[in-house]
Amino acid sequence: MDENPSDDPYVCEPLHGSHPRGDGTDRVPPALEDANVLSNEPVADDVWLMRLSAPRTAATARPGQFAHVRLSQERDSVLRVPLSFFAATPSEGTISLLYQVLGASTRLMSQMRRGEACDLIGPIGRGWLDRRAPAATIFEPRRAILVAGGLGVAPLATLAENLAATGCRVDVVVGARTTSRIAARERLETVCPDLSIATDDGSEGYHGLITHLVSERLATHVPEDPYDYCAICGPAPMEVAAAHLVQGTGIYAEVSTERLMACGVGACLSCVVPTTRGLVRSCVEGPVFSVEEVVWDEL
Amino acid sequence: MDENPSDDPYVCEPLHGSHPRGDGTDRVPPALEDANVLSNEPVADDVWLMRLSAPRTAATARPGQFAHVRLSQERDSVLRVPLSFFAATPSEGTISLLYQVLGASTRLMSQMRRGEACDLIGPIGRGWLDRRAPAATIFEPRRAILVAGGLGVAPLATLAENLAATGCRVDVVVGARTTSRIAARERLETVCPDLSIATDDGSEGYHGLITHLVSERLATHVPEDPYDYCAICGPAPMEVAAAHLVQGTGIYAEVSTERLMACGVGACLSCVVPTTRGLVRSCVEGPVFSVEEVVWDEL
Amino acid sequence: MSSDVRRAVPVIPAGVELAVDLGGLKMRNPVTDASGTFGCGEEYGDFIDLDALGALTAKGVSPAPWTGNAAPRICETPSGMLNCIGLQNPGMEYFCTHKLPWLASYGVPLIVNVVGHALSEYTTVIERLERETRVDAYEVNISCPNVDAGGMAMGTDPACAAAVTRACRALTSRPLIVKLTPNVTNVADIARAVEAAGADAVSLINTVQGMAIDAHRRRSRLSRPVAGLSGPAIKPIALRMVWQVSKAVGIPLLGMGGIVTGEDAVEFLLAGATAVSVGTANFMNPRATIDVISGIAAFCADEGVRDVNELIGGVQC
Amino acid sequence: MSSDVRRAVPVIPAGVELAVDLGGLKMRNPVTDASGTFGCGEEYGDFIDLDALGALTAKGVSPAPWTGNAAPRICETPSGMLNCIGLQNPGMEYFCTHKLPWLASYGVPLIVNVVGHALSEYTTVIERLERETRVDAYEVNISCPNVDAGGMAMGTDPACAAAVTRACRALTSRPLIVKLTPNVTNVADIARAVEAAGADAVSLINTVQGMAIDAHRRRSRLSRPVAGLSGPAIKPIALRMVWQVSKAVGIPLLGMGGIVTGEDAVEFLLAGATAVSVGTANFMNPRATIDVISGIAAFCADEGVRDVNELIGGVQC
Ligand SMILES: Cc1cc2nc3c(=O)[nH]c(=O)nc-3n(C[C@H](O)[C@H](O)[C@H](O)COP(=O)(O)OP(=O)(O)OC[C@H]3O[C@@H](n4cnc5c(N)ncnc54)[C@H](O)[C@@H]3O)c2cc1C
Ligand SMILES: Cc1cc2nc3c(=O)[nH]c(=O)nc-3n(C[C@H](O)[C@H](O)[C@H](O)COP(=O)(O)OP(=O)(O)OC[C@H]3O[C@@H](n4cnc5c(N)ncnc54)[C@H](O)[C@@H]3O)c2cc1C
Ligand SMILES: Cc1cc2nc3c(=O)[nH]c(=O)nc-3n(C[C@H](O)[C@H](O)[C@H](O)COP(=O)(O)O)c2cc1C
Ligand SMILES: Cc1cc2nc3c(=O)[nH]c(=O)nc-3n(C[C@H](O)[C@H](O)[C@H](O)COP(=O)(O)O)c2cc1C
Ligand code: FES
Ligand code: FES
Repeated sequence: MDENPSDDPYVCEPLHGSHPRGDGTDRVPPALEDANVLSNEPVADDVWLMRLSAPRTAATARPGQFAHVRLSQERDSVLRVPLSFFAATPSEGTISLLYQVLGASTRLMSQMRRGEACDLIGPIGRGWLDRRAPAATIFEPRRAILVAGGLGVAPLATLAENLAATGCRVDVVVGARTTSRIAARERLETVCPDLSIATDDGSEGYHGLITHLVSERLATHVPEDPYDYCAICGPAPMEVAAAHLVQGTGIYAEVSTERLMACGVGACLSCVVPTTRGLVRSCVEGPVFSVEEVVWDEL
Repeated sequence: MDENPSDDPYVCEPLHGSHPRGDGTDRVPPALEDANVLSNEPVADDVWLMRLSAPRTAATARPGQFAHVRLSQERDSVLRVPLSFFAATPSEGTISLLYQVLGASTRLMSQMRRGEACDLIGPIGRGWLDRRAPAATIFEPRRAILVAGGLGVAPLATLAENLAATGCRVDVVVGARTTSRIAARERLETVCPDLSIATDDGSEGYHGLITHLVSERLATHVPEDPYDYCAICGPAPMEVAAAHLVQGTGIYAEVSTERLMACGVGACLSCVVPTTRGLVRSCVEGPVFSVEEVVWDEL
Repeated sequence: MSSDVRRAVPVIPAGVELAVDLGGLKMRNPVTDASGTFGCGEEYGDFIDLDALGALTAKGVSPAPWTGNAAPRICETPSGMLNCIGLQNPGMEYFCTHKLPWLASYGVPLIVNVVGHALSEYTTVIERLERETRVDAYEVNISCPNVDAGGMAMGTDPACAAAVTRACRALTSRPLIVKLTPNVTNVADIARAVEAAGADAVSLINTVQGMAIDAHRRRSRLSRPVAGLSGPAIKPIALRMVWQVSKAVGIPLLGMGGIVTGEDAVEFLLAGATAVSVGTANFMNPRATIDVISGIAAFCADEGVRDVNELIGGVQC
Repeated sequence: MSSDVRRAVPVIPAGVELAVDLGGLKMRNPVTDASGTFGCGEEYGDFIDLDALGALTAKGVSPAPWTGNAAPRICETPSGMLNCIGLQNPGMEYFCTHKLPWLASYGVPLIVNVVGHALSEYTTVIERLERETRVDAYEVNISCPNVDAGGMAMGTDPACAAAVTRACRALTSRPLIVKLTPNVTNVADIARAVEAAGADAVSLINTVQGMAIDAHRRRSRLSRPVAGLSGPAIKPIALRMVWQVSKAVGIPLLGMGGIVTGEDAVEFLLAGATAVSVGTANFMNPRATIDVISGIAAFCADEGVRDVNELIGGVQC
């Protein structure tokens, strides 16, 4: 048996190294935190925004990481809900979650009112650009394209702002079922006034798939000022198509994968993603992976 | 096989007769009704009072009958909660339920707020003095003793008022853990200013078991104006003891039995009570039975 | 819903065909009640139009009256309930003289659930019921875990299950449905055995054996230690067994276990059931059977399924 | 709870004795994690003090690495979940060279769960682990329903279960716990067989076979049709089997299935378990194991139970 974890196809230690007992590590370990609902309201069709007070998580969350939220203390609610940080404000001790009402859990979530309690595990996983962090040189993109399908905008909004703050030029391509479904538009427009929009019903922007806009952008981008970074988040089929477009272009591209998650902390292996290193845990190794390491055929 | 249902030890048709299809019967059939919470508040320690708008049930409910309440539409909540009518006001279309927070269902109930919806099946079962109703002559008690242990007061309060309204003299004996647990005291005192009270902790009235007061009352009641009716509701051991005291005295005595109930409509046989006619369904044949017909040893 | 005292009827969009054939029993839609949860329908007749059901399944009938078990007979568990009713029933004579006449005013096909402690008890009941024209089919319950039949239920042994089936088959040409217990290592083996012995259909699952303990009183919460688990908690087990049995036999299946909604029912059809029974859900919602019929119909309309038979066994695995 | 990053430790009232002996394995309290839900404890070490557990149970170890099944591997069901992880694990060498050294800094007794597709695979793993001093006991998983071992799991046949037990027994004097599957007609038979073959204890129950279907996509919700049901939904089944097995064998039991609270755990002790495992509840609450220990201790204090051993098998039926 090869004893090098990163060569072992079946178990991958976090690239940051496993954390020795008790003492300092290069990661902020996730913690269980009681949270209180500060506000909870619909922002676009069945897309809601919840603001929570959760100071420890707010202070340590990075874009692309997520919280694993327990909405009900009843024993019939067995699985937590993984939700990306849409925003985190350490100074106020708050985080924001942008979510779509899909099934039982998110329906329950939309019924929560100001003052109600829940608990969450956070911050979890590796966010955008975390994978290159341990390398000797820090990678700072100069020109980025962010691809957000539907609720994929949730983990990308803060990334867009952070990139812009470092002087990176950020293009944002947004896809949605219909114009009223586009959430967080203002935040995105502050960074990228010229949003590229595709809607399924043609109610705004391009009438069709977001990937059409992505390929257009990639085809027409200026060679002397090329994209050096691409971040993708959205429904799986969109991610596959977008990854296909960007692969081989030389652009460093990352994707946030959505998996069903039980533990959310790396213990149960329910969330594995096929990568060149084998099936690895999306919750702690991801949810952000480089497009190159995901084995897209097996996804 | 004997074909007379009332001689059949294992299945007893309601004494009112089974209801032929579709046409009129001598009973008001229960119905499923959507109800809305009008108010819900604690009235004594962990005893709560909920007022609900439920016009059809309000119009047809009789004292001693009950509603079978579904508190949550979630599929993890499998059993309804049977609760006696504490009050029903047909003119306002409202019913009141007096309940004690005991386990998961009643805890959930205490969290419901004004405007929230639930549904209920009602009115169900036979109330006080219903058993004699089909007989040729209607039985009208002249002097009654009502025995309420704990929440047993719920189905007895309206009975007390109704009896008083027909000119019956009503004595009420109340038992509670402690004085602050005695609910509905004002309603009882309007009918019977001289409540007999027993508390487990001696914080008010007699320090000890309610049955002590009952036997005292029965022993000292005036021969020329004897009790002709006794109604008992409370925890099972109290009911057994009280029934024992009143049996053989010639007083017509009834007891409201508490059983775990699944269907609440007579279909599942989960709620059976041992009677001289065999195991009969408490939901539709009861919850009120005459003390004489219950086989107390098997209860 | 509302404070409506009408007997509920299903809503069936035009153009959706719901009729199914369960081993010779023609059902106008694939929904019946699960035996033991519905009496003979009398009480639920206050809430729904019984004639709207695909069939009415009566509670278990034995030759002589059975008293059942002592109280407490039920308790709630996470997303389910346990019961140890113990098949209390007034016996076949009372059933024939009191229940069947009452049912005469309804046209709904009648499935009679038959119970017994021994092979001869099943045949006694079937012989008696053969004289009654109101009976349309039998569901032979060889699986009840609540009654001590001197050991395990007959339905846990293929040979024994086949013997009961064969004996009943010899007595009737009516559709013969054999109801299987889930408390076995290999439910497909039992299903194959009863198919070979002449069953027209199998129904499954009966309740799963379970226990509940009151920690404070250090006692079983029920009058018996072992009782039957039903309701949504067991739906995954039931679906799995329906799927396994549908791969193993050619006769149609009547699926049940935790069905609450039309979508639950569709899952059973996709797993291989031709029809479904609604049990514990009646306690949650006395109109559950009707809501399930409406839900199946709405699903078909939404998904462009013209005939519900297209769904049967349609799951891809 | 609060935003507290300390590793949780149990609250144990003075005078309550919690230590138990599980077939020779000394546990400071009766609580361990259920194999496969807890990794080797590394990740949960962020939330709890692993040394506070009665024992730490590692996930299944096979001779060579296993990849497990494709995604999706889990789905939620009423009060439970299904999984088809498929025993993904890096194999015994990786376990010995990477996991055991990490565990060296903890003192908690270690139970290693052993999996295999054939008798020889179990013995290969045990032989290898016998060379490691950090290992305190084995839990031999003969019951996983997720992995095709050329048919039913070994744990469904008494003779086969006994053969695996005997072969493992011959290789070790460490406490040998055999983990039973609930997917059998008669769990007591299997338990008796493994007791006779030399097991020091049995653990039960593993997951119950179940299925979930996406009606709209007409597909299994998981990558495989049949998966394992766990969580509160199965607690009644687990309690019943623990009770049945405790009547059948003399060796101690490690009970599990849907335990969320200390009171749940007490129910298992009363049914006959000497210790308990907490599985799915860790996903609900990463401190569940600690809360269960505190809950058992509080129960004992409230009820005047000085030694938790007084509870074992104490249910009256
Ligand atoms: C790391 C991560 C971050 C996420 N961030 C967000 C976010 O910021 N906003 C947001 O709205 N959603 C986000 N999701 C998805 C979110 O967790 C699910 O939509 C949610 O759990 C659905 O729960 P439900 O009970 O309402 O729906 P369910 O009834 O459970 O599911 C509805 C449908 O969604 C699918 N689904 C459910 N959960 C997932 C999942 N985790 N991955 C893929 N498909 C799923 C189901 O298969 C089903 O088809 C994220 C998921 C992950 C893994
Ligand atoms: C006809 C009828 C009328 C009733 N009227 C009232 C009323 O007006 N006010 C009121 O507070 N309660 C009433 N009850 C009792 C009430 O239904 C139960 O207290 C309630 O269901 C408890 O639910 P829970 O989930 O909160 O507690 P659980 O956790 O279900 O139970 C807590 C404890 O109460 C016992 N218990 C629960 N339900 C019953 C029951 N139906 N019979 C006997 N013991 C039970 C349990 O065994 C347990 O020990 C009535 C019961 C019946 C059958
Ligand atoms: C209270 C109750 C009584 C039952 N009685 C019977 C019975 O008499 N005969 C029978 O075959 N099954 C009986 N069952 C089993 C059901 O018919 C059904 O198989 C089982 O409950 C699973 O379906 P469900 O989850 O929809 O309830 C009974 C179930 C319950 C809950
Ligand atoms: C995600 C998951 C993975 C599991 N993996 C294993 C395993 O590797 N070996 C094993 O013996 N049992 C495994 N099990 C079964 C559990 O150890 C336990 O027996 C079962 O889940 C019942 O307990 P619970 O309801 O508390 O989860 C697994 C269970 C789950 C939910
Ligand atoms: S969710 Fe458990 S390992 Fe990722
Ligand atoms: S509760 Fe079903 S018969 Fe009484």
